[in-house]
Amino acid sequence: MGKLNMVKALNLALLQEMERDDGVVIIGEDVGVDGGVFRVTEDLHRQFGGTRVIDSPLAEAAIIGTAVGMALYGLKPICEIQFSGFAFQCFHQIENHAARYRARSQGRFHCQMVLRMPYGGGVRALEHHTESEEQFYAHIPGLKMVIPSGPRTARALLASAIRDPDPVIFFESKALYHAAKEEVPDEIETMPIGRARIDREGRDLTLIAYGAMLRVAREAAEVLREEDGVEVEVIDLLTVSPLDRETISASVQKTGRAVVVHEASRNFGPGAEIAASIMEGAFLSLEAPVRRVTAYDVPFVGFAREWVHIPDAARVVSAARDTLAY
Amino acid sequence: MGKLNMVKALNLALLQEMERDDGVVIIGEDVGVDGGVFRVTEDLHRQFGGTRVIDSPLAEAAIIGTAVGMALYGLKPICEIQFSGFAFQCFHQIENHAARYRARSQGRFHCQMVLRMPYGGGVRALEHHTESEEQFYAHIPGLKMVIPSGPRTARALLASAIRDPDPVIFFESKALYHAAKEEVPDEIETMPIGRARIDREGRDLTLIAYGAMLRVAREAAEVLREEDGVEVEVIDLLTVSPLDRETISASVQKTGRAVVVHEASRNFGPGAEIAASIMEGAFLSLEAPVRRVTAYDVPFVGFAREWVHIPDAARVVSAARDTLAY
Amino acid sequence: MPRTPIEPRFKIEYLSILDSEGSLDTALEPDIPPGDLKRLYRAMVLGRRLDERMVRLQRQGRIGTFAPIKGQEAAQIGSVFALRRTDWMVPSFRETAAMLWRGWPIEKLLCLFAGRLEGGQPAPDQHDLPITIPVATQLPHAVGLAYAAQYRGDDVVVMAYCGDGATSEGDFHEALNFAGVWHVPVVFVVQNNQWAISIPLKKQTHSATLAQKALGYGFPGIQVDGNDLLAVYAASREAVARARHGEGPTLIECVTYRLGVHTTADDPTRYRSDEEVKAWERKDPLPRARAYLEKKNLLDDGLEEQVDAEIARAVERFETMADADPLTIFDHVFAERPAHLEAQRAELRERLGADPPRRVDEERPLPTPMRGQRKTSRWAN
Amino acid sequence: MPRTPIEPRFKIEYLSILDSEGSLDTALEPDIPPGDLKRLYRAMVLGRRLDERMVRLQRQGRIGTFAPIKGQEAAQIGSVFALRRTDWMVPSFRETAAMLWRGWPIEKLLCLFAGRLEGGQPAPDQHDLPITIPVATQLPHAVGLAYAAQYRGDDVVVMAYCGDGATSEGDFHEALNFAGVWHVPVVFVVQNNQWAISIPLKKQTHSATLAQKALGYGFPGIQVDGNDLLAVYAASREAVARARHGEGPTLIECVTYRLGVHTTADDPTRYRSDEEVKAWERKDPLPRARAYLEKKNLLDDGLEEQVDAEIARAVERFETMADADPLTIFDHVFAERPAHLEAQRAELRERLGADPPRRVDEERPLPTPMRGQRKTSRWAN
Ligand SMILES: Cc1ncc(C[n+]2csc(CCOP(=O)(O)OP(=O)(O)O)c2C)c(N)n1
Ligand SMILES: Cc1ncc(C[n+]2csc(CCOP(=O)(O)OP(=O)(O)O)c2C)c(N)n1
Ligand SMILES: [Mg+2]
Ligand SMILES: [Mg+2]
Repeated sequence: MGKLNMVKALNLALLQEMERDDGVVIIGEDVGVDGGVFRVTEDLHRQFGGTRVIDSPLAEAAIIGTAVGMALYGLKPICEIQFSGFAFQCFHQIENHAARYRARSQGRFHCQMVLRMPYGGGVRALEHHTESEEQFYAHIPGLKMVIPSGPRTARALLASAIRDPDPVIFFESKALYHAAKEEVPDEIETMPIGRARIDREGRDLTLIAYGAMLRVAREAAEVLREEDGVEVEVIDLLTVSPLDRETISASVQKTGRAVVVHEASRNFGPGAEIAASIMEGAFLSLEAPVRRVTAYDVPFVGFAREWVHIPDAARVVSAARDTLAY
Repeated sequence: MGKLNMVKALNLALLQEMERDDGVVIIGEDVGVDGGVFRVTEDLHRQFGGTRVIDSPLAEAAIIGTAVGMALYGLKPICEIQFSGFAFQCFHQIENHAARYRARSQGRFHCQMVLRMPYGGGVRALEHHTESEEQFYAHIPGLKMVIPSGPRTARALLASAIRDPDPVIFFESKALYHAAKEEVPDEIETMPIGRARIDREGRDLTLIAYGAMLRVAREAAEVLREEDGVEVEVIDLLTVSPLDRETISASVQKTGRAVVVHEASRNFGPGAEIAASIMEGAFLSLEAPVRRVTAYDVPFVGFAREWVHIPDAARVVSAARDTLAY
Repeated sequence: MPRTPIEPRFKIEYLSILDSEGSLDTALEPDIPPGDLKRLYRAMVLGRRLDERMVRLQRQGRIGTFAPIKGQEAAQIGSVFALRRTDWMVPSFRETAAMLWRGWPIEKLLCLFAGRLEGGQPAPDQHDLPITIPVATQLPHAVGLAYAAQYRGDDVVVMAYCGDGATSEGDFHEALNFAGVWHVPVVFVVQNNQWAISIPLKKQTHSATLAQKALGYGFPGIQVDGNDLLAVYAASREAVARARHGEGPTLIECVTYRLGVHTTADDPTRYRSDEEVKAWERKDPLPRARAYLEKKNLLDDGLEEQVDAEIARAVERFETMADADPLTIFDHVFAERPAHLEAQRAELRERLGADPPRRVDEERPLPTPMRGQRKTSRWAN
Repeated sequence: MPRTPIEPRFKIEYLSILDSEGSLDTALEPDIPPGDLKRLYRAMVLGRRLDERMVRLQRQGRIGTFAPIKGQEAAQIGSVFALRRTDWMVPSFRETAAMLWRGWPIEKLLCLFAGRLEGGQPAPDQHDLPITIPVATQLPHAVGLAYAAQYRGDDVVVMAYCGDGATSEGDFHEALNFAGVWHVPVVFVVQNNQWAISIPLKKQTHSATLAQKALGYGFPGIQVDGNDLLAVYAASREAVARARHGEGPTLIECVTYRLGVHTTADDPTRYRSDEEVKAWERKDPLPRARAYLEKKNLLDDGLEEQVDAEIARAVERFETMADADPLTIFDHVFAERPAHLEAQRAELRERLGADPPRRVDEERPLPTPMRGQRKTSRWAN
């Protein structure tokens, strides 16, 4: 056991899966010699060489497109898109192909591949470096969409994603990369994809969050306990799609109230599906409408104003109080 | 007044707006000499010439990207993407640029442009010719997403979209192109974007639909009236985003029950936002959870099985009955 | 203003062996065994006859939109012949003849064009990708396959097809650039049939040839007479050999012509002249190959009838093939069905129980065709 | 196998006028008036000095991630000088020097790199696009601008910048292809600085030059010594004149080098050698231009100090600039604010009322930098 930050934890998963299975290859911009702009692939190029850790030309569609070809051949490519804001360049390869090859070939082929991308705010960089685009992937049939909330879940879920026979979009919160260290076991650890985790039990209100927003939800839960004496149940989604409706519904059947927190913008965003599925799964228990605490529906705000844009604990607390007072 | 099908109605809007404003240009694959694969741009090349009705090379990203440049210069390009299934090729130009230039330049530039695309089932063609991708656009801040339901709304909304100073994604249902004729006035007609229309009044249940699903909703409403004696209110959304929450909420406050119908797949689809916003706007009136009748969450089914995949009146009726019996 | 030319300078070459007048450059004539020549010609005839049959099936509503290959038989058969069965073939959507050569059963293709998922499934031992509709998007897959083969040390060459229009897409560029950098065993066959639906080549690119596009990626490009079976084969054989021997990718531009409609939903009389089509009909690859075989005394009597009978049997098999259970739409979304699909499947099963599955073609009104679908003149004669 | 070469054959030329040893090809020397030469050199110095200052500001947390231009001053200033004010300039994200030349106030750029939306707003009469982050995506915009100018009959040339890495993107290809087909007045300036973050040119493309990529689009490409102000200007002037006279697009490859970090978040010692950097430092465009001016007796005393003072004043203006009201994030989403944004704005207003806006840099902890951001050695010395 060692205490690792999320970058190191992800790196460990990559290393161990590459040692386990020589079909696992890494491809992306600057993932090789440079070790990735966030250093998630650090040292792997040295250990496994440039044919397994491939420094690609600057072209996202070809990164995903060639990885699809590799997967069809039986390799298990892990693609890094440098920032999630640049993944629209390869969106057609994802939607037209990675997500469909199993259906198109009626099972003769499939795309066992992982698409890793840093997402969300927190690096003081320009446009396209703070967005949170999980919604786009969650809506595509044939894809799985995973967002870990810390070093340990990141490591275990990445290992599972690599072994998953279906294409997995794997979002890594930039804000979490170095935010905290956690104990991460030396031996390989996996975690089921498609399953949410109760992060904190409570009976008064359910807070649903994922990625960097888990911290925000936890903080809000603490404030609500201390200041309002309210026991909040916090769900760490971990997999956005397929959504673990069961865990969410069971919680809201108990609490009767729910608030969803995400960094994506609100309109037609992931919170809508979560809210709709709560309505479907816990209608008779609902004491108040499900509230959504999200980024605003504006294209971008500049990093100097991220702090008003991205949800913080105060906003969550206020939404929770409204929900409790409903 | 003449009776026109949707193709002719759209063609009329294009013609009249081009006559009105020489900044309006058309660009796309086969939109010129051929008049578009669905003939929506028929005859315009002959009338306005190849520099205004531009037969482009086969490259969606450059169609949208050059149109963005034209819009920045002050032209008002109307882009045709041959099928909505091929718009992911230009998704980065839409999300990274068309939707953002106003914000990025703080109002110095904006993209007055329309992106027309045929969507949905109904042409017995292969993969990527039956999908319904409105959700992807509805989630992007800075875009408007419009889907007319027949010749008259198509014509009026297209004229409005062309005059709208912001980028508008304009979906045209392939199934509606030749489905029916409607009286369409000779003189120019516009229609406000962002406003839904009560297509049929009722007090027992609200059906929300758009595009080709309006017909399905109407049919279902008729069956429910005849067989169940239920008065259904049918809302024709017309604009998916910005969503006309007010009209929807007002209706559900009255009826207490709602069913949403769309051709898009369900998971994280447009029905989720509609359902969530009903919960937000009419929570205390809701007698039953909002139900969604949608395509299934599978990548594609082949046109021979479209009929099981795309909602029909029977499915809507059955969902409505469940909702009424809740 | 004088400047220093960069050496080496570039050139692009054109290859023709058997021209439309029937003159043969015997110095270049590839040595193809008689049996193979017969198979090749038969495959071209099969491509042509099936094409015609499929257009009729489409007109009758028995299959959906379909892209005929008429005129491109030499480009397809001449190139695909250079592959081994263990090599990979990556088609676009207009390679029926090449796909048949690779072993796709006719009835499976019919099934695909009839809008049934089953038609997209290659046999377990077939190294072929299913057809790809989004133009040029299959090219990076070919490069990835070639990379993977090279990674695994397998003796495999990948041949990928696309059209002239496809060369404008970003994916074409990115795929060729990756292929150049990675130096992988891939051969790109561009069937330059002069048109991308209604867009003629000169509106597609200002480049004098498509072959010269290879210059930007640092590997060879060659232009061949795409209606000349021998030239296509000679260039393909060389490119495949180079690829197999670790000498990297090649771009082959086959100059050919789409004699028919773009698809059954297209009306080419709107955008091109009869004279143009007639001029290209004189370069038809089929009579040219036929004359070549005739001279060699390799023409079998009754070939057309044989081929037609083969097609008829396949159509029969297609027509009597049981429709797959609609519930199978949920079978290949993921390796395992998640809860929401299980629920949707249950819902559909219930629906179907109440109102059991029917053949859609029989009982449902035909949906609206794309306009032009029925008024095409070219295929009427 | 003998084949017919297609005529005309292709060649790509290389242009150098003032080399790194200081030798000047007087036959090619462009005739630049002394006043302009002084302005050009001053702009290069300003680019260099501001760069250094911005890296310091970033290190101090006063601005965010920033891409220095050190080494690319000649490529930028030599090219942009060929434009008129009424022409359009389309930058990528590493054209600070060229942007300053075009009239962007220094404080506005600082504001942009400080993560404030106001920094992206060009002046009303400025024919410049704001910087574009997604690599190569600005190139189709340039082609569209040029098309629109041509459509309107305006006497306008568009100059668009990108890097060597950008040439791999699909958008590069599609933009150049459209430009070729449309024959529009656009000049593409590729600053080939040898690296795309850690990817060297040889991993980026197997093409021997980037200039030859133009061959695939049917318009001229030329390679120039990008550290040679005179060569860059001569090639740009010619390309702009050609564009202005309806002779279509040109691709100019400026062979240059990024002497500094990719961005302030990058550590180039991880991927390239000191020797390589040193070798390129000997080709630094700045001393080369300086020596040229010196010979012509055009060097002003105290230029560096003047420039530094200008920068200092701009930094001062930047630092005292009032933060825009956070509510302005809702101002330029649409021409008119729809209901949902009105509601979100009201919510934010209420939040801010309860807890009024503060300067984020003062009161919020600095977020995690991308790794490498603080341990870069190159800029330390
Ligand atoms: C990305 C994409 N855009 C548009 C289409 C619609 N479309 C189908 S075929 C075609 C023309 C293709 O031309 P070409 O590449 O020359 O191939 P050909 O049809 O001539 O064989 C177009 C525009 C498509 N299938 N995919
Ligand atoms: C589409 C896209 N992918 C990735 C990135 C991340 N990125 C920023 S700059 C850069 C390298 C650019 O290289 P080059 O084009 O040579 O320009 P240079 O940085 O050398 O000026 C990368 C990969 C991006 N900004 N956009
Ligand atoms: Mg073609
Ligand atoms: Mg570079």
